[in-house]
Amino acid sequence: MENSIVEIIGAFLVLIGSVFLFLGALGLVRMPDVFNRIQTGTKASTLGTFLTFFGLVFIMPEWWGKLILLIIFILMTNPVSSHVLARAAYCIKVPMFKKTVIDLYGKDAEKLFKKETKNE
Amino acid sequence: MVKNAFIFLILIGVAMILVNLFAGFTGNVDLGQIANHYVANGPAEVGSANIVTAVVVTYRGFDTLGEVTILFLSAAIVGFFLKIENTDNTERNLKYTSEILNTASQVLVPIMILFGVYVFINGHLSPGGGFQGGAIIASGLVLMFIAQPKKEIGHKLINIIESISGVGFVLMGLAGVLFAGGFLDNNVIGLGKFGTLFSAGAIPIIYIFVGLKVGSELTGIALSLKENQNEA
Amino acid sequence: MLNIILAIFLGILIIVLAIMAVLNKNIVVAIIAAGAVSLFASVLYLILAAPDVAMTEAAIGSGLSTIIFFYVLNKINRQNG
Amino acid sequence: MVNKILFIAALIMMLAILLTLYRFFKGTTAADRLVAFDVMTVSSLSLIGLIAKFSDRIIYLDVAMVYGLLSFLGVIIVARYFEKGL
Repeated sequence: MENSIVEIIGAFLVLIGSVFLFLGALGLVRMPDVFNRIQTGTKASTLGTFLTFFGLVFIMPEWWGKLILLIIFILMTNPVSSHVLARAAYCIKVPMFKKTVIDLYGKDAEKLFKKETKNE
Repeated sequence: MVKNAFIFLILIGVAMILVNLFAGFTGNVDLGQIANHYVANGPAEVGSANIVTAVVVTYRGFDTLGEVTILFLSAAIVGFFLKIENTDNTERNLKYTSEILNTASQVLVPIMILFGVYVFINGHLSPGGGFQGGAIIASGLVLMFIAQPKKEIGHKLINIIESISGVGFVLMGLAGVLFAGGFLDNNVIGLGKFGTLFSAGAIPIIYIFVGLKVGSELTGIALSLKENQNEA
Repeated sequence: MLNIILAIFLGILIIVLAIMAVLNKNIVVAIIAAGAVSLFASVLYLILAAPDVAMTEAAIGSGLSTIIFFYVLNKINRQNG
Repeated sequence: MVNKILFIAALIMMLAILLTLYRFFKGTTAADRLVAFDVMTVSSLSLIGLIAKFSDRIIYLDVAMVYGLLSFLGVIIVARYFEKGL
Protein backbone atom coordinates (compact mmCIF):
# COMPACT_ATOMS: atom_id res chain seq x y z
CA MET A 1 0.00 0.00 0.00
CA GLU A 2 1.04 3.61 0.33
CA ASN A 3 2.51 3.15 3.83
CA SER A 4 6.17 2.35 4.20
CA ILE A 5 7.36 -0.88 5.78
CA VAL A 6 8.68 0.91 8.89
CA GLU A 7 5.25 2.31 9.68
CA ILE A 8 3.65 -1.11 9.33
CA ILE A 9 6.23 -2.58 11.73
CA GLY A 10 5.35 0.17 14.21
CA ALA A 11 1.62 -0.50 13.84
CA PHE A 12 2.16 -4.18 14.55
CA LEU A 13 4.21 -3.29 17.65
CA VAL A 14 1.26 -1.19 18.88
CA LEU A 15 -1.08 -4.11 18.20
CA ILE A 16 1.15 -6.50 20.18
CA GLY A 17 1.25 -3.98 23.00
CA SER A 18 -2.51 -3.74 23.12
CA VAL A 19 -2.76 -7.53 23.20
CA PHE A 20 -0.44 -7.53 26.20
CA LEU A 21 -2.65 -4.95 27.92
CA PHE A 22 -5.65 -7.15 27.24
CA LEU A 23 -3.88 -10.21 28.64
CA GLY A 24 -2.96 -8.28 31.76
CA ALA A 25 -6.57 -7.29 32.29
CA LEU A 26 -7.67 -10.88 31.67
CA GLY A 27 -5.21 -12.04 34.31
CA LEU A 28 -6.68 -9.48 36.67
CA VAL A 29 -10.07 -11.15 36.23
CA ARG A 30 -8.96 -14.77 36.30
CA MET A 31 -6.35 -14.89 39.07
CA PRO A 32 -7.44 -16.06 42.52
CA ASP A 33 -5.88 -13.63 45.02
CA VAL A 34 -4.34 -10.16 45.33
CA PHE A 35 -0.70 -11.09 44.95
CA ASN A 36 -1.22 -13.06 41.74
CA ARG A 37 -3.28 -10.20 40.37
CA ILE A 38 -0.56 -7.66 41.12
CA GLN A 39 1.98 -9.88 39.43
CA THR A 40 0.07 -10.45 36.19
CA GLY A 41 -1.53 -7.03 36.01
CA THR A 42 1.45 -4.78 36.43
CA LYS A 43 3.97 -6.91 34.53
CA ALA A 44 1.80 -7.27 31.46
CA SER A 45 0.61 -3.68 31.50
CA THR A 46 4.16 -2.33 31.80
CA LEU A 47 5.26 -4.34 28.75
CA GLY A 48 2.10 -3.38 26.87
CA THR A 49 2.54 0.35 27.42
CA PHE A 50 6.23 0.10 26.59
CA LEU A 51 5.48 -1.63 23.27
CA THR A 52 2.71 0.86 22.42
CA PHE A 53 4.90 3.92 22.81
CA PHE A 54 7.83 2.17 21.12
CA GLY A 55 5.61 1.42 18.14
CA LEU A 56 4.51 5.06 18.03
CA VAL A 57 8.20 6.03 17.74
CA PHE A 58 8.29 4.08 14.44
CA ILE A 59 5.08 5.65 13.16
CA MET A 60 5.87 9.24 14.20
CA PRO A 61 9.69 9.53 14.03
CA GLU A 62 9.70 13.26 14.78
CA TRP A 63 8.08 12.69 18.20
CA TRP A 64 10.85 10.45 19.50
CA GLY A 65 12.06 12.72 22.31
CA LYS A 66 8.86 12.93 24.30
CA LEU A 67 7.95 9.30 23.59
CA ILE A 68 11.29 8.03 24.91
CA LEU A 69 10.86 10.25 27.99
CA LEU A 70 7.42 8.75 28.57
CA ILE A 71 8.83 5.21 28.21
CA ILE A 72 11.49 6.01 30.81
CA PHE A 73 8.81 7.36 33.17
CA ILE A 74 6.71 4.23 32.74
CA LEU A 75 9.65 1.93 33.33
CA MET A 76 10.55 3.88 36.46
CA THR A 77 7.18 4.38 38.12
CA ASN A 78 5.23 1.22 37.36
CA PRO A 79 7.41 -1.37 39.16
CA VAL A 80 7.71 0.95 42.17
CA SER A 81 3.96 1.32 42.51
CA SER A 82 3.42 -2.44 42.22
CA HIS A 83 6.07 -3.05 44.88
CA VAL A 84 4.53 -0.57 47.32
CA LEU A 85 1.11 -2.05 46.67
CA ALA A 86 2.26 -5.62 47.29
CA ARG A 87 3.98 -4.59 50.52
CA ALA A 88 0.88 -2.81 51.76
CA ALA A 89 -1.30 -5.80 50.89
CA TYR A 90 1.05 -8.08 52.81
CA CYS A 91 1.08 -5.67 55.72
CA ILE A 92 -2.69 -5.56 56.20
CA LYS A 93 -2.80 -9.37 55.90
CA VAL A 94 -4.98 -9.77 52.84
CA PRO A 95 -5.93 -13.46 52.76
CA MET A 96 -3.85 -15.57 50.41
CA PHE A 97 -5.10 -18.23 48.03
CA LYS A 98 -5.68 -21.45 49.91
CA LYS A 99 -3.37 -23.46 47.67
CA THR A 100 -0.37 -21.20 48.41
CA VAL A 101 2.59 -23.49 49.03
CA ILE A 102 5.27 -21.30 50.57
CA ASP A 103 5.52 -17.81 52.07
CA LEU A 104 9.19 -16.90 52.10
CA TYR A 105 8.60 -13.28 53.03
CA GLY A 106 6.75 -14.17 56.22
CA LYS A 107 9.56 -14.98 58.63
CA ASP A 108 11.84 -12.20 57.41
CA ALA A 109 9.08 -9.65 57.44
CA GLU A 110 8.28 -10.15 61.11
CA LYS A 111 11.88 -9.52 62.11
CA LEU A 112 12.29 -6.66 59.67
CA PHE A 113 9.20 -4.75 60.76
CA LYS A 114 10.11 -5.12 64.42
CA LYS A 115 13.71 -4.01 64.00
CA GLU A 116 13.02 -1.04 61.79
CA THR A 117 10.23 0.39 63.89
CA LYS A 118 12.52 0.30 66.90
CA ASN A 119 15.19 2.19 65.00
CA GLU A 120 12.94 5.01 63.93
CA MET B 1 -42.35 0.70 48.33
CA VAL B 2 -44.01 4.11 48.34
CA LYS B 3 -40.61 5.76 48.61
CA ASN B 4 -39.27 3.80 45.62
CA ALA B 5 -42.30 4.74 43.54
CA PHE B 6 -41.72 8.36 44.46
CA ILE B 7 -38.08 8.20 43.33
CA PHE B 8 -39.21 6.54 40.10
CA LEU B 9 -41.68 9.37 39.44
CA ILE B 10 -38.97 11.98 40.01
CA LEU B 11 -36.65 10.14 37.60
CA ILE B 12 -39.35 10.11 34.93
CA GLY B 13 -39.89 13.85 35.38
CA VAL B 14 -36.17 14.61 35.07
CA ALA B 15 -35.99 12.40 31.98
CA MET B 16 -38.84 14.30 30.32
CA ILE B 17 -37.12 17.65 30.97
CA LEU B 18 -33.86 16.29 29.57
CA VAL B 19 -35.56 14.91 26.44
CA ASN B 20 -36.93 18.37 25.68
CA LEU B 21 -33.48 19.90 26.18
CA PHE B 22 -31.79 17.36 23.91
CA ALA B 23 -34.40 17.71 21.18
CA GLY B 24 -33.87 21.46 21.00
CA PHE B 25 -30.09 21.25 21.05
CA THR B 26 -28.09 22.48 18.10
CA GLY B 27 -24.35 22.69 18.52
CA ASN B 28 -22.65 26.06 18.54
CA VAL B 29 -20.88 25.90 15.21
CA ASP B 30 -19.76 29.51 14.94
CA LEU B 31 -17.76 31.34 17.55
CA GLY B 32 -19.43 34.11 19.50
CA GLN B 33 -18.56 37.74 18.96
CA ILE B 34 -16.03 38.05 21.79
CA ALA B 35 -14.43 34.68 21.04
CA ASN B 36 -14.12 35.65 17.40
CA HIS B 37 -12.31 38.83 18.41
CA TYR B 38 -9.92 36.86 20.63
CA VAL B 39 -9.10 34.31 17.94
CA ALA B 40 -8.67 36.90 15.21
CA ASN B 41 -6.69 39.52 17.12
CA GLY B 42 -5.09 37.50 19.92
CA PRO B 43 -1.83 36.48 18.22
CA ALA B 44 -1.19 40.01 16.97
CA GLU B 45 -2.10 41.85 20.19
CA VAL B 46 -0.67 39.47 22.78
CA GLY B 47 1.86 37.42 20.84
CA SER B 48 1.03 34.14 22.57
CA ALA B 49 0.73 30.95 20.54
CA ASN B 50 -1.73 29.48 23.04
CA ILE B 51 -4.98 31.46 22.85
CA VAL B 52 -6.19 30.11 26.20
CA THR B 53 -3.13 31.61 27.88
CA ALA B 54 -3.75 34.93 26.18
CA VAL B 55 -7.31 35.01 27.48
CA VAL B 56 -6.46 33.84 31.00
CA VAL B 57 -3.47 36.06 31.64
CA THR B 58 -4.11 39.19 29.61
CA TYR B 59 -7.72 39.67 28.55
CA ARG B 60 -9.13 38.21 31.77
CA GLY B 61 -6.08 38.71 33.96
CA PHE B 62 -8.07 40.27 36.76
CA ASP B 63 -10.01 37.00 37.21
CA THR B 64 -6.73 35.13 37.60
CA LEU B 65 -5.75 37.52 40.36
CA GLY B 66 -9.04 36.74 42.09
CA GLU B 67 -8.48 32.99 41.80
CA VAL B 68 -5.02 33.27 43.29
CA THR B 69 -6.46 35.32 46.14
CA ILE B 70 -9.09 32.67 46.85
CA LEU B 71 -6.40 29.99 46.94
CA PHE B 72 -4.31 32.13 49.31
CA LEU B 73 -7.28 32.59 51.63
CA SER B 74 -8.02 28.87 51.76
CA ALA B 75 -4.38 28.04 52.47
CA ALA B 76 -4.31 30.62 55.26
CA ILE B 77 -7.52 29.26 56.80
CA VAL B 78 -6.23 25.68 56.72
CA GLY B 79 -3.02 26.81 58.38
CA PHE B 80 -4.98 28.70 61.03
CA PHE B 81 -7.27 25.86 62.01
CA LEU B 82 -4.66 23.12 61.89
CA LYS B 83 -2.23 24.79 64.24
CA ILE B 84 0.17 22.30 65.78
CA GLU B 85 -0.19 21.90 69.51
CA ASN B 86 2.08 18.95 70.09
CA THR B 87 2.82 19.50 73.76
CA ASP B 88 4.19 16.17 74.95
CA ASN B 89 6.63 15.72 72.02
CA THR B 90 5.73 12.09 71.40
CA GLU B 91 7.37 10.70 68.30
CA ARG B 92 5.00 8.87 65.99
CA ASN B 93 5.79 5.25 65.28
CA LEU B 94 5.51 5.16 61.50
CA LYS B 95 6.02 2.00 59.54
CA TYR B 96 9.35 2.35 57.78
CA THR B 97 9.41 3.14 54.09
CA SER B 98 11.02 0.53 51.91
CA GLU B 99 14.39 0.99 50.24
CA ILE B 100 12.89 0.85 46.75
CA LEU B 101 10.40 3.65 47.34
CA ASN B 102 13.08 5.77 48.97
CA THR B 103 15.49 5.44 46.04
CA ALA B 104 12.74 5.97 43.48
CA SER B 105 11.60 9.12 45.23
CA GLN B 106 15.14 10.50 45.22
CA VAL B 107 15.18 10.09 41.45
CA LEU B 108 11.60 11.15 40.76
CA VAL B 109 11.15 14.24 42.95
CA PRO B 110 13.67 16.44 41.08
CA ILE B 111 12.26 15.26 37.76
CA MET B 112 8.72 16.15 38.83
CA ILE B 113 9.74 19.62 40.03
CA LEU B 114 11.66 20.19 36.79
CA PHE B 115 8.63 19.11 34.78
CA GLY B 116 6.42 21.52 36.71
CA VAL B 117 8.84 24.35 35.94
CA TYR B 118 8.79 23.34 32.26
CA VAL B 119 5.00 23.41 32.23
CA PHE B 120 4.68 26.93 33.61
CA ILE B 121 7.55 28.46 31.66
CA ASN B 122 6.17 27.08 28.39
CA GLY B 123 2.65 28.22 29.24
CA HIS B 124 2.36 30.51 26.23
CA LEU B 125 3.43 27.78 23.77
CA SER B 126 2.00 24.49 24.99
CA PRO B 127 -0.96 23.52 27.17
CA GLY B 128 -0.64 24.23 30.85
CA GLY B 129 0.42 27.27 32.75
CA GLY B 130 0.90 28.57 36.22
CA PHE B 131 -1.85 26.66 37.93
CA GLN B 132 -1.01 23.26 36.45
CA GLY B 133 2.73 23.69 36.93
CA GLY B 134 2.22 24.68 40.55
CA ALA B 135 0.05 21.63 41.16
CA ILE B 136 2.72 19.36 39.66
CA ILE B 137 5.42 20.93 41.86
CA ALA B 138 3.23 20.46 44.93
CA SER B 139 2.61 16.80 44.09
CA GLY B 140 6.35 16.24 43.71
CA LEU B 141 6.90 17.63 47.18
CA VAL B 142 4.06 15.49 48.54
CA LEU B 143 5.83 12.42 47.12
CA MET B 144 8.87 13.51 49.12
CA PHE B 145 6.80 13.85 52.31
CA ILE B 146 5.50 10.32 51.85
CA ALA B 147 8.74 8.61 50.95
CA GLN B 148 10.96 10.35 53.48
CA PRO B 149 8.84 11.23 56.53
CA LYS B 150 11.86 12.36 58.51
CA LYS B 151 12.73 15.21 56.17
CA GLU B 152 11.67 18.65 57.35
CA ILE B 153 10.61 21.62 55.28
CA GLY B 154 10.05 24.82 57.19
CA HIS B 155 6.78 26.70 56.95
CA LYS B 156 8.83 29.87 56.93
CA LEU B 157 10.51 29.18 53.59
CA ILE B 158 7.17 28.36 51.97
CA ASN B 159 5.61 31.54 53.33
CA ILE B 160 8.50 33.68 52.08
CA ILE B 161 8.31 32.23 48.54
CA GLU B 162 4.54 32.69 48.53
CA SER B 163 4.71 36.33 49.64
CA ILE B 164 7.47 37.27 47.21
CA SER B 165 5.70 35.75 44.25
CA GLY B 166 2.37 37.33 45.20
CA VAL B 167 3.97 40.77 45.43
CA GLY B 168 5.77 40.17 42.13
CA PHE B 169 2.50 39.29 40.39
CA VAL B 170 0.84 42.52 41.50
CA LEU B 171 3.93 44.58 40.64
CA MET B 172 3.94 43.17 37.10
CA GLY B 173 0.30 44.22 36.83
CA LEU B 174 1.16 47.74 38.00
CA ALA B 175 4.04 47.86 35.53
CA GLY B 176 1.42 47.24 32.87
CA VAL B 177 -0.44 50.34 34.05
CA LEU B 178 2.72 52.46 33.95
CA PHE B 179 4.36 51.33 30.70
CA ALA B 180 1.51 49.84 28.64
CA GLY B 181 -2.23 49.96 28.16
CA GLY B 182 -3.59 48.94 31.54
CA PHE B 183 -3.50 46.62 34.53
CA LEU B 184 -1.76 43.30 33.66
CA ASP B 185 -1.14 44.36 30.06
CA ASN B 186 1.72 42.23 28.84
CA ASN B 187 3.23 44.61 26.31
CA VAL B 188 5.81 45.83 28.82
CA ILE B 189 9.10 44.63 27.37
CA GLY B 190 8.18 44.10 23.73
CA LEU B 191 6.46 41.09 22.25
CA GLY B 192 9.46 39.30 20.76
CA LYS B 193 9.32 36.77 17.94
CA PHE B 194 6.05 34.85 17.73
CA GLY B 195 6.28 31.21 18.80
CA THR B 196 9.64 31.25 20.59
CA LEU B 197 10.36 30.88 24.29
CA PHE B 198 11.13 34.57 24.86
CA SER B 199 7.97 35.98 23.39
CA ALA B 200 4.54 37.19 24.43
CA GLY B 201 5.90 40.04 26.53
CA ALA B 202 5.35 39.64 30.25
CA ILE B 203 3.33 36.40 30.13
CA PRO B 204 6.25 34.06 31.04
CA ILE B 205 7.22 36.29 33.97
CA ILE B 206 3.66 36.46 35.27
CA TYR B 207 3.34 32.69 34.89
CA ILE B 208 6.53 32.09 36.85
CA PHE B 209 5.09 34.13 39.74
CA VAL B 210 1.69 32.40 39.53
CA GLY B 211 3.31 28.97 39.38
CA LEU B 212 5.52 29.57 42.41
CA LYS B 213 2.59 31.01 44.36
CA VAL B 214 0.19 28.14 43.60
CA GLY B 215 2.89 25.54 44.22
CA SER B 216 3.86 26.97 47.60
CA GLU B 217 0.22 27.37 48.69
CA LEU B 218 -0.74 23.78 47.84
CA THR B 219 2.45 22.51 49.46
CA GLY B 220 1.59 24.52 52.56
CA ILE B 221 -1.86 22.93 52.77
CA ALA B 222 -0.43 19.42 52.42
CA LEU B 223 2.35 20.17 54.91
CA SER B 224 0.02 21.44 57.62
CA LEU B 225 -2.23 18.41 57.13
CA LYS B 226 0.77 16.11 57.42
CA GLU B 227 2.18 17.72 60.54
CA ASN B 228 -1.24 17.71 62.12
CA GLN B 229 -1.46 13.89 61.95
CA ASN B 230 0.65 13.80 65.13
CA GLU B 231 -2.17 14.81 67.45
CA ALA B 232 -4.38 12.10 68.73
CA MET C 1 -15.19 7.53 14.03
CA LEU C 2 -12.85 6.43 16.81
CA ASN C 3 -13.46 9.69 18.63
CA ILE C 4 -17.20 9.10 18.79
CA ILE C 5 -16.82 5.51 19.99
CA LEU C 6 -14.28 6.59 22.61
CA ALA C 7 -16.44 9.46 23.81
CA ILE C 8 -19.49 7.21 24.31
CA PHE C 9 -17.34 4.55 26.02
CA LEU C 10 -15.74 7.05 28.39
CA GLY C 11 -19.09 8.68 29.17
CA ILE C 12 -20.62 5.38 30.20
CA LEU C 13 -17.51 4.55 32.23
CA ILE C 14 -17.69 7.89 34.06
CA ILE C 15 -21.37 7.42 34.93
CA VAL C 16 -20.79 3.89 36.22
CA LEU C 17 -17.81 4.92 38.35
CA ALA C 18 -19.66 7.94 39.74
CA ILE C 19 -22.63 5.79 40.78
CA MET C 20 -20.16 3.45 42.46
CA ALA C 21 -18.51 6.35 44.29
CA VAL C 22 -21.87 7.46 45.65
CA LEU C 23 -23.31 4.11 46.63
CA ASN C 24 -20.32 2.22 48.02
CA LYS C 25 -20.22 1.65 51.77
CA ASN C 26 -16.44 1.48 52.01
CA ILE C 27 -15.15 5.05 52.07
CA VAL C 28 -11.68 4.22 50.70
CA VAL C 29 -13.20 2.60 47.62
CA ALA C 30 -15.45 5.62 47.18
CA ILE C 31 -12.46 7.98 47.15
CA ILE C 32 -10.57 5.79 44.66
CA ALA C 33 -13.64 5.71 42.41
CA ALA C 34 -13.91 9.50 42.54
CA GLY C 35 -10.25 9.76 41.50
CA ALA C 36 -10.90 7.39 38.60
CA VAL C 37 -13.85 9.56 37.52
CA SER C 38 -11.67 12.62 37.16
CA LEU C 39 -8.93 10.66 35.37
CA PHE C 40 -11.39 9.48 32.72
CA ALA C 41 -12.91 12.93 32.55
CA SER C 42 -9.49 14.29 31.64
CA VAL C 43 -9.24 11.78 28.76
CA LEU C 44 -12.66 12.94 27.62
CA TYR C 45 -11.53 16.59 27.68
CA LEU C 46 -8.56 15.55 25.56
CA ILE C 47 -10.88 14.06 22.94
CA LEU C 48 -12.87 17.31 22.95
CA ALA C 49 -9.57 19.11 22.10
CA ALA C 50 -9.12 20.98 25.39
CA PRO C 51 -5.65 19.97 26.63
CA ASP C 52 -5.44 22.83 29.16
CA VAL C 53 -8.56 21.69 30.96
CA ALA C 54 -7.42 18.07 30.74
CA MET C 55 -4.15 18.89 32.44
CA THR C 56 -5.89 20.81 35.24
CA GLU C 57 -8.36 18.00 35.80
CA ALA C 58 -5.62 15.37 35.97
CA ALA C 59 -3.46 17.42 38.33
CA ILE C 60 -6.07 18.75 40.73
CA GLY C 61 -8.98 16.33 40.51
CA SER C 62 -7.14 13.07 40.69
CA GLY C 63 -3.85 14.01 42.32
CA LEU C 64 -4.08 16.60 45.04
CA SER C 65 -7.71 16.19 46.09
CA THR C 66 -7.19 12.43 46.62
CA ILE C 67 -4.14 13.18 48.75
CA ILE C 68 -6.03 15.68 50.90
CA PHE C 69 -8.96 13.29 51.30
CA PHE C 70 -6.64 10.57 52.55
CA TYR C 71 -4.85 12.82 54.99
CA VAL C 72 -8.19 13.89 56.47
CA LEU C 73 -9.46 10.30 56.59
CA ASN C 74 -6.30 9.23 58.40
CA LYS C 75 -6.75 11.99 60.97
CA ILE C 76 -10.40 11.07 61.57
CA ASN C 77 -9.50 7.40 62.06
CA ARG C 78 -6.80 8.36 64.52
CA GLN C 79 -9.13 10.54 66.56
CA ASN C 80 -11.82 7.89 66.79
CA GLY C 81 -9.33 5.39 68.15
CA MET D 1 -3.43 0.02 6.58
CA VAL D 2 -1.64 1.60 9.54
CA ASN D 3 -4.76 3.43 10.62
CA LYS D 4 -6.84 0.25 10.49
CA ILE D 5 -4.35 -1.65 12.66
CA LEU D 6 -4.24 1.21 15.18
CA PHE D 7 -8.05 1.29 15.25
CA ILE D 8 -8.14 -2.41 16.15
CA ALA D 9 -5.51 -1.81 18.82
CA ALA D 10 -7.62 0.97 20.35
CA LEU D 11 -10.64 -1.35 20.43
CA ILE D 12 -8.60 -4.03 22.23
CA MET D 13 -7.43 -1.44 24.78
CA MET D 14 -11.04 -0.43 25.45
CA LEU D 15 -11.88 -4.08 26.04
CA ALA D 16 -8.99 -4.28 28.52
CA ILE D 17 -10.33 -1.24 30.39
CA LEU D 18 -13.75 -2.92 30.57
CA LEU D 19 -12.21 -6.07 32.09
CA THR D 20 -10.39 -4.03 34.74
CA LEU D 21 -13.64 -2.22 35.46
CA TYR D 22 -15.23 -5.61 36.16
CA ARG D 23 -12.51 -6.35 38.72
CA PHE D 24 -12.94 -2.86 40.17
CA PHE D 25 -16.61 -3.63 40.77
CA LYS D 26 -16.29 -7.13 42.06
CA GLY D 27 -12.94 -6.96 43.92
CA THR D 28 -13.52 -8.54 47.28
CA THR D 29 -10.96 -6.42 49.14
CA ALA D 30 -9.92 -2.79 48.77
CA ALA D 31 -6.42 -3.87 47.66
CA ASP D 32 -7.98 -5.70 44.70
CA ARG D 33 -9.69 -2.50 43.64
CA LEU D 34 -6.47 -0.54 43.93
CA VAL D 35 -4.70 -3.02 41.62
CA ALA D 36 -7.56 -2.66 39.15
CA PHE D 37 -7.22 1.14 39.32
CA ASP D 38 -3.51 0.89 38.59
CA VAL D 39 -3.94 -1.30 35.51
CA MET D 40 -6.86 0.86 34.35
CA THR D 41 -4.83 4.07 34.39
CA VAL D 42 -1.86 2.48 32.64
CA SER D 43 -4.13 1.15 29.89
CA SER D 44 -5.72 4.55 29.39
CA LEU D 45 -2.23 6.08 29.22
CA SER D 46 -1.53 4.16 26.02
CA LEU D 47 -5.00 5.11 24.80
CA ILE D 48 -3.95 8.78 25.17
CA GLY D 49 -0.90 8.00 23.02
CA LEU D 50 -3.17 6.68 20.27
CA ILE D 51 -5.47 9.72 20.57
CA ALA D 52 -2.43 11.98 20.13
CA LYS D 53 -1.46 10.04 17.00
CA PHE D 54 -4.94 10.27 15.51
CA SER D 55 -5.29 14.00 16.16
CA ASP D 56 -1.66 14.54 15.10
CA ARG D 57 -0.73 16.91 17.94
CA ILE D 58 2.43 16.34 19.95
CA ILE D 59 1.28 18.55 22.83
CA TYR D 60 -1.13 15.85 24.00
CA LEU D 61 1.89 13.86 25.18
CA ASP D 62 2.46 16.49 27.90
CA VAL D 63 -0.96 15.64 29.26
CA ALA D 64 -0.04 11.95 29.14
CA MET D 65 3.02 12.64 31.26
CA VAL D 66 1.07 14.52 33.92
CA TYR D 67 -1.53 11.76 33.92
CA GLY D 68 1.04 9.03 34.43
CA LEU D 69 2.88 10.81 37.23
CA LEU D 70 -0.25 11.67 39.18
CA SER D 71 -1.85 8.24 38.91
CA PHE D 72 1.40 6.79 40.25
CA LEU D 73 1.26 9.23 43.16
CA GLY D 74 -2.36 8.28 43.89
CA VAL D 75 -1.55 4.57 44.08
CA ILE D 76 1.37 5.24 46.43
CA ILE D 77 -0.76 7.39 48.74
CA VAL D 78 -3.49 4.77 49.08
CA ALA D 79 -0.95 2.02 49.68
CA ARG D 80 0.77 4.01 52.42
CA TYR D 81 -2.64 4.67 53.97
CA PHE D 82 -3.30 0.93 54.06
CA GLU D 83 -0.12 0.15 55.96
CA LYS D 84 -0.76 3.08 58.35
CA GLY D 85 2.30 5.00 57.26
CA LEU D 86 0.71 8.29 56.29
